[in-house]
Amino acid sequence: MNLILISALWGIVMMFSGLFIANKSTAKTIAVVGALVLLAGNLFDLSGKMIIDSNFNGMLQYDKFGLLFLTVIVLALLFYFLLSGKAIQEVGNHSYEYFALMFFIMSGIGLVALFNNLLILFIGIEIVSIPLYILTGADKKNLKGNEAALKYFLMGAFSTGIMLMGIAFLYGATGSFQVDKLNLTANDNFTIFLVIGVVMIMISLAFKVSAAPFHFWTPDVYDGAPTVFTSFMASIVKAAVFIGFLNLFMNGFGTITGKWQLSIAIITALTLFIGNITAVYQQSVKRMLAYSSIAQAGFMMFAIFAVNDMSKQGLLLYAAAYCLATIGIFAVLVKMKDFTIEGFNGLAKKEPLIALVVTVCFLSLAGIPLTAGFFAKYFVLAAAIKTGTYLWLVIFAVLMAAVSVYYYFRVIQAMYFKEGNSEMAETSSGFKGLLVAVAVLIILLGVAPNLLLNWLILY
Amino acid sequence: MTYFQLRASYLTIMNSIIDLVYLVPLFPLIGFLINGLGRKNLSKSLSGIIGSGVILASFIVSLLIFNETRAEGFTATTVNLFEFINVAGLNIPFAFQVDQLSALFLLIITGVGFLIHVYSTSYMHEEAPHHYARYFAYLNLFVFSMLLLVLGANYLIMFIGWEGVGLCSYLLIGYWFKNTEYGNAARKAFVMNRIGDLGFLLGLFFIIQQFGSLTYIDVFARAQGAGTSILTVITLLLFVGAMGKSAQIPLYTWLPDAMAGPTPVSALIHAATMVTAGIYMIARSNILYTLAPVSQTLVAVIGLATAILAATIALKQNDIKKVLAYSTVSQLGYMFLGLGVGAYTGAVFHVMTHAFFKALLFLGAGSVIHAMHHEQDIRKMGGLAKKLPVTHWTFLAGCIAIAGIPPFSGFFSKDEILVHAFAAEPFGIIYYVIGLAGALMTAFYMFRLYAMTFKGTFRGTHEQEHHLHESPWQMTVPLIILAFLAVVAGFVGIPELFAADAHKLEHYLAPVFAASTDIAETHPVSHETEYILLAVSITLIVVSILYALNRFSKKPETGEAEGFGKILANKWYVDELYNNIITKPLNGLGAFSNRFIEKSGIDGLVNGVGKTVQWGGRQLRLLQSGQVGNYVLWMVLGVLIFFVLAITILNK
Amino acid sequence: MTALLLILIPLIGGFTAFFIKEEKLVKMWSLAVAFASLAVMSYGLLFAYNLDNKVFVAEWLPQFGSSFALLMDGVSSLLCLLTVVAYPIIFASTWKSKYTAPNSFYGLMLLTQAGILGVFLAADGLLFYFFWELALIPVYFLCSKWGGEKRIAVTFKFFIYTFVGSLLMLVGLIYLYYQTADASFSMQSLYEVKLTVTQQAWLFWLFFIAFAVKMPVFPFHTWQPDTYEQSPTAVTMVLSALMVKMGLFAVVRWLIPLFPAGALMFDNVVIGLSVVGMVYASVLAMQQDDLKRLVAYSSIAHIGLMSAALFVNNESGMQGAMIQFFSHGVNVLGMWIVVELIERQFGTRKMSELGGIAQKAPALAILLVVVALANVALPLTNAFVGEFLMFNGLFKFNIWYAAVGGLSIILSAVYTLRMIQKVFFGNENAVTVNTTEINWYEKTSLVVIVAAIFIMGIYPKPVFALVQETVTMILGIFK
Amino acid sequence: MPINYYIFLAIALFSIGVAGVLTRRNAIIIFMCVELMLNAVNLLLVAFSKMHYENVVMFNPTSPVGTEAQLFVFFIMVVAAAEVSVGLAIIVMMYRNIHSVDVNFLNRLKH
Amino acid sequence: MSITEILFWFLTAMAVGGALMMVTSKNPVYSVLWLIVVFFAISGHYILLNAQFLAVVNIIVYAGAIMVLFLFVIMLMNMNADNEPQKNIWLKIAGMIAGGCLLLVFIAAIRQTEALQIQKVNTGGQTGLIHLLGKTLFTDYVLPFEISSVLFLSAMVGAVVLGRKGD
Repeated sequence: MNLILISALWGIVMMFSGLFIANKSTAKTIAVVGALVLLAGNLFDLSGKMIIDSNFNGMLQYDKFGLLFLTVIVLALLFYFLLSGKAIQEVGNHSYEYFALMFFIMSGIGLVALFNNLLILFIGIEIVSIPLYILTGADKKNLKGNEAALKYFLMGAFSTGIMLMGIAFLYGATGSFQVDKLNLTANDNFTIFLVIGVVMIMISLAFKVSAAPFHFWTPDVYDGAPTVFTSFMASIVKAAVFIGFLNLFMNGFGTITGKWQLSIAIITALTLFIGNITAVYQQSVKRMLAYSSIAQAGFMMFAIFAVNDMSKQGLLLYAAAYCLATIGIFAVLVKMKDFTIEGFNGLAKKEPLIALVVTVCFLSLAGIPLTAGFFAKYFVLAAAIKTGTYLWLVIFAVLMAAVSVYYYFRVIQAMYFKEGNSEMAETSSGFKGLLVAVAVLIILLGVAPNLLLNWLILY
Repeated sequence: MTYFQLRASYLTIMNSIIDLVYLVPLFPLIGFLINGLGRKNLSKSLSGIIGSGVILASFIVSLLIFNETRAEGFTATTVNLFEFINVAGLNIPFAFQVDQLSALFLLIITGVGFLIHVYSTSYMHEEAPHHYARYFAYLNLFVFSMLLLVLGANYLIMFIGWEGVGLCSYLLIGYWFKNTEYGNAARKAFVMNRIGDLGFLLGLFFIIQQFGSLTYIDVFARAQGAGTSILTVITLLLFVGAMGKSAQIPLYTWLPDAMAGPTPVSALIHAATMVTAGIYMIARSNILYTLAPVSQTLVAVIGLATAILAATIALKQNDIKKVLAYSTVSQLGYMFLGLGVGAYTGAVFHVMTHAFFKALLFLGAGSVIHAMHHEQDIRKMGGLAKKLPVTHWTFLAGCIAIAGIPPFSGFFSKDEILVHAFAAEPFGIIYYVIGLAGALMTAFYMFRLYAMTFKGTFRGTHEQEHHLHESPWQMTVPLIILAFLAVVAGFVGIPELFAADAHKLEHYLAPVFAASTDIAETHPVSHETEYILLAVSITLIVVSILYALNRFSKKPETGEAEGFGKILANKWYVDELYNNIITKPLNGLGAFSNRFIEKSGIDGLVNGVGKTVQWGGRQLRLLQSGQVGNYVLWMVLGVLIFFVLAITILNK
Repeated sequence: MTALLLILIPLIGGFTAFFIKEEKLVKMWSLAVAFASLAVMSYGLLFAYNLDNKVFVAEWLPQFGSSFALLMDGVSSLLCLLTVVAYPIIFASTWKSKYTAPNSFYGLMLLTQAGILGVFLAADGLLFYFFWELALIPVYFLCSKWGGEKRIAVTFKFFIYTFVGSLLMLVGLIYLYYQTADASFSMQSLYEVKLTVTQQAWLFWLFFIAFAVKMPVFPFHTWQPDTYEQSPTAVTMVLSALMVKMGLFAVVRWLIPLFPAGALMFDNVVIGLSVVGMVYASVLAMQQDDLKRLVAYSSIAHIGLMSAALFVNNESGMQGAMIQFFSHGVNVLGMWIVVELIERQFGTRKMSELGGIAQKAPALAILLVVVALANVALPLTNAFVGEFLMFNGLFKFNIWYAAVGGLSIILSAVYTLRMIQKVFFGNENAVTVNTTEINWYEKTSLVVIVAAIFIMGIYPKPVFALVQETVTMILGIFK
Repeated sequence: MPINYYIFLAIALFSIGVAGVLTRRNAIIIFMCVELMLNAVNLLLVAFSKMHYENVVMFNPTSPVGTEAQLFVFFIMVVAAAEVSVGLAIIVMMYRNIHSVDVNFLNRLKH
Repeated sequence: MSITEILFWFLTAMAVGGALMMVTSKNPVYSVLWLIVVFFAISGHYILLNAQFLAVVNIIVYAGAIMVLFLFVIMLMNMNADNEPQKNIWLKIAGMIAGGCLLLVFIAAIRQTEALQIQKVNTGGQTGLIHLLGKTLFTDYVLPFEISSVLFLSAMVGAVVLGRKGD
């Protein structure tokens, strides 16, 4: 609760700061402080000390998984602010407002992570989505940004409609919005409502996490949005929606896996296929990362597919690994003059440290051992294998992982093995230090994932 | 000391002589190492002395061993050196077996080998010092390998020597490595030997499977219990090995090409020792062959065919060494004929006599070539008898010996084989007739060679004539010794016909072939028949010799052969045949595999996967049309599909 | 402790090497690290070959049943020995080669060594997978950065190819993990898993493809000649002498013990492919003009025999394969050194452009001939012992496989001798007229190899003794 | 009235909304169709609320069953209002730049 | 046919007809007006379903506020039937078919369930009364109620960020 409250309040603080502080660049500092406060609040959450210690008649549920997940998200936010804060300020004239919106989104994420009522899930997702539409269109003069915002908005609203339809049918079947009181069984009188409800909610959530065939907005929006916000969307927001997805399907629909598992499996396979295969041909790193984020979503779908304890661990680790790597890469990408792969040619000679960090990030995304990405993939795949069925899906997934190596390594090849003169904006030593910290974290999680996962067991 | 004490100490020494058998191959190995490693620092004379000296040392030890084996009641002794392979219940020690057969071969190898080493010290004197040392190193290594071959107490050690001599043959044929032709010949020899070796190896695996051991004693002891068919397979596979090594049809074409090596090498390796390894091997495994009559027949037939084929080719060859080479192939064929008809002793006897007279002939040829400044074409020789008297007389002795005129050695050994062939059931008479025809041709082409070389008038250039001279003593002394041996060696095997119990060699070797002798049915030829056979063959041979001498002394053949002769001169076009049915298709297959199967096929498939993925990427991205309407349509279709799917599952 | 040290020394040494900018210094450092590994291994093998040294276990990921467990049994000590022997030789023989950014080059080389040793030592499924990949990543960078003209595409193919294989193995590994009684990745637990025949069949292929690509077995081999051709020779040495052994070793330690029924079910397929590969690769080797490609194809042929022998399910084949692990490593190393020396001196590897080197560089020629003869498995060289036993094993399994595979014996002679003749014999030409003899450390490297060739060829008993326990174990599993 | 009727009505409205989204190019109309979909959902929720209420009310006349659905509808309206404000802002922004509300007009982002 | 049924069918026809007209009208202004008709019809259903409060809110918020906003924007942009963009006819048909299929699938799925045939909804009841809803809203639903403010705040910020001219 602390986190939701603090982020909502800090959003207001940011808004008012914008009113009273003329200096644009203070925004980043205030935001970082806000992120730190959020972190503190979240840690208090974790230890059970909350400002309002209530679950609001079962609207929220404070399970350690959700709270730990929020810790990861807040940490990612901190890194994001530190690495990309400057770039956020440079998007437009409303730097304080951008930060405010992101804090609002954080409170929405808090709701999504901790909801126990479909209404909270719905409102949480809307609180996450609506500011995102705005952030996407933040660069008002940019037609691409406009286009992205419009597409995102229209499709988002459409998917909201579908989700609500699903919720309505679910209510029709059970008479409740409380996730823990759904008590779903397969032999209800209203099974048909149940099935329609589950499928529609699944589809709309799949849309939010950009799973195929509901992914179409992703490449366009990620490409069109200002690069810093793409980073935010692709990492933090996506991970957050996944936690809601998993919570709902695990706590709510966990008893009727037979009804939806095949559908999820098909979505997973399609997502992996389309994400990976389409990414192969992309020339722009930004757009390639958009497709890659679809592909990564495919892997995260395994957690939802499996709904067991492994998938919790897997998703937690995946979120950490994926957020870190994405934020790291985008932080560098923002500074690049040329977003195409050729733009990276010869970066290793000019900026060996940055190239190394980017390499580590890409290796992590590709799931190479010794990076966090490996264990992330390992756990979600293990979760899927644990179900004992659909082994073909796992095999398909690893084949697609190999495809992903193809396009991730193209950037590495460009940086290290190709001659070129990549141009990059000036970077401070602090920035580099932070990047290295990201890389170190990735490798640390890759060698000893239990640093993170032990928490799940200890608390 | 009493007599008994003396006797005891003598026996101890003698026993230890057998135990010291490892010295025999060790000396050449040491010589090889010294000459090989120190080739840059050794003077020519020193490397020559080392090279020959180590062989002499081996010869002396071999003599002592031979002496020991002659003792009455001597039984085969195994000397274990160390454990080589002991895996999976298969124990193959590095062990030597000393018995009459190996002792005899030791003598031949080290004895003839020593003479040839001495001969080489002079023959090769034009070489640069380090090449000279390299030559002796190779030669020593060869002797070492050959000794391993004959000394091994099991088939694996024999195989080690077997491949080792193949290697040395390769190295020595290609000794003048600058010449690509020679290199090709060397490769051909090695590869053809390898083909045989594969057969040999498979034979060994059959033996392991059947008998669980490769040690001669075990194998031979268990052989009598084995089925005929399995023995036939084993013996045939072993015979494939022998075909390669001993240049039998169809693997004989390497041997004439092998004449690219220095002449002493041809004498030692490609006449006296290595090529007889196949005979040694079959003689060694005689019991297996005796138990497998089908294989035996095949050995005889192949031997006979080779003998006659090679003899026909030799009729029209003009290269002095080529004639001798085909003659070797032909003589080897006789030996296999002997083995095939069960005349093991005869075959070994012929190996021995052949070693003497063929080495002699090659060395004589070497002496001629040496004198003629590396001219080998007999059409450009003639009338050398006066200029090279020692060479001439010794060469003549060799010719007579190989032609089979009594009492020269060749007569006894060849006759023994032919008589046994005649006695063989059921094709004895055919064997004999064809064999005799071969013998006639042998006499004919040998004396054609002799006449063209030594008789008539000199047909070479003036300069060559000017430089003609007799070879130095290092070359002539071995010639003389070998000529002596070629003349008298036959007396160790005087047939029953002339003197009862005079076949000393047979008595000596009897223990080796005892098991076979016990089994084989003998069809003794009556003395009368034998006399008739002898008379016929000697008469015919003498006639053909006289005809050859008469014809080629006066009117030497200097032109190119025509008609049927051309086919013979071109060796029945066998090389061309092999080229067309094996080499070319194999290369074609390789090129095809390289270009199509590998690049387009397998790699194309692998790259195709990558290309398909890229293509898929290009196509799939078109889904991303940029139109919101389309995106929503896809979404709605997705909704529909998942709906139908979910409901289908529900209704199931 | 030996086991742990073997991994730690190159690992730490490798990371340190990145910070040594001076070329000479980093070369000496790497050589020193390589020798340190050799020293540790020798000490462990000679004086401390006991349980304490062979086993090392530390906690790693306890809640997932994975620990940092190392086990140095017979076959893995043999391969570790090969690795630590090979590295000093590689460094010494390529001493004169120039690399841009030598610190990265040598650092990556040493990291590769750590990975390879880890693969040979790991006694935990997950750890094994980790090292399996750890060995691959540095090699990827080595080939892509310092390789030939087409290096990027070729190495990339190699990387993805092997990566696909290992991912499939990972799937199998995780599946297997869930079948263990105590939810553990430890080798012991994995060995004890009881699987149905269908499961074994599936898992067998998941694992085998990973190993088959690495070895490589026909038809998974096409990455190999290209990669060998394009890589810098030092890396090619690592690839062909050591990394292919990873695949073979994995078959011994992981594949067969885990899925004996699967191995029995598909033995004909594997052996068939291997035998076809032997002949096929030999035929292709005859067609090559590039020395590296020739050796590459010849290596495929030899590997084919080893992989076939591992599946024949008899002691002879198994023992032969294991001794051949070492022999092949040594021989192919020798071949590569010669190729490296030739390429460095003449700037070409095309046989058609070379010739007559033996005239001015007899030592090189002689050493090459010895190595080449070992390559054709001449008796009294190390390869003969292995090949004899392997063919014997193959023969016991099925006569025809041995007969067909035996063709490669003949073909190997054909292409090897052709190579010798084209490169070393014949007359000098414009390229080779200024041939100079190799220097003392290059000679020493080759002499060490030649010595190994003969010692093992004449007295292979210690090696047999070393691997006996592994062989007995595996054959026991089959029963 | 059987509950079926309400369900069918809601679905019909929803489907018309979907069809509208698919057939129109005017961003505002599309958005209005989405609003229609939301209203269909609202109707459905109210109908279900009533249905559940009917099922319980015989046993427990003062049961609060059904309230939650009506409140949910209330919140949907709230969210819709917020969404409309943002959505229209985006459309207006776009109109300012390109002087059109045609969704097909903008397709720089593709492939 | 009772008065409820007559009302039901009337309102249903009004809603569906209005919806269809909204979708098909070329002039955006007509579309808005037809949509308002639909909202009125739905509000009527709300009353039939005894959800009086929602009926009122629906008219005030939706038909009143939101639709006026739409109308305002349309007027602002000066849209009419002439400059209304038209889709490709095939795409239109595809869209129709997709929508129709959706409808069919839903109906086909739901029709099968027999339990629904007998389930009736009657008029009357307490649920929709404002005091009950209000009590629940401010007790059980206080969290969503409060948190909605965040939503509005962000929407407000968004409108400011996007709507302000000149930057």
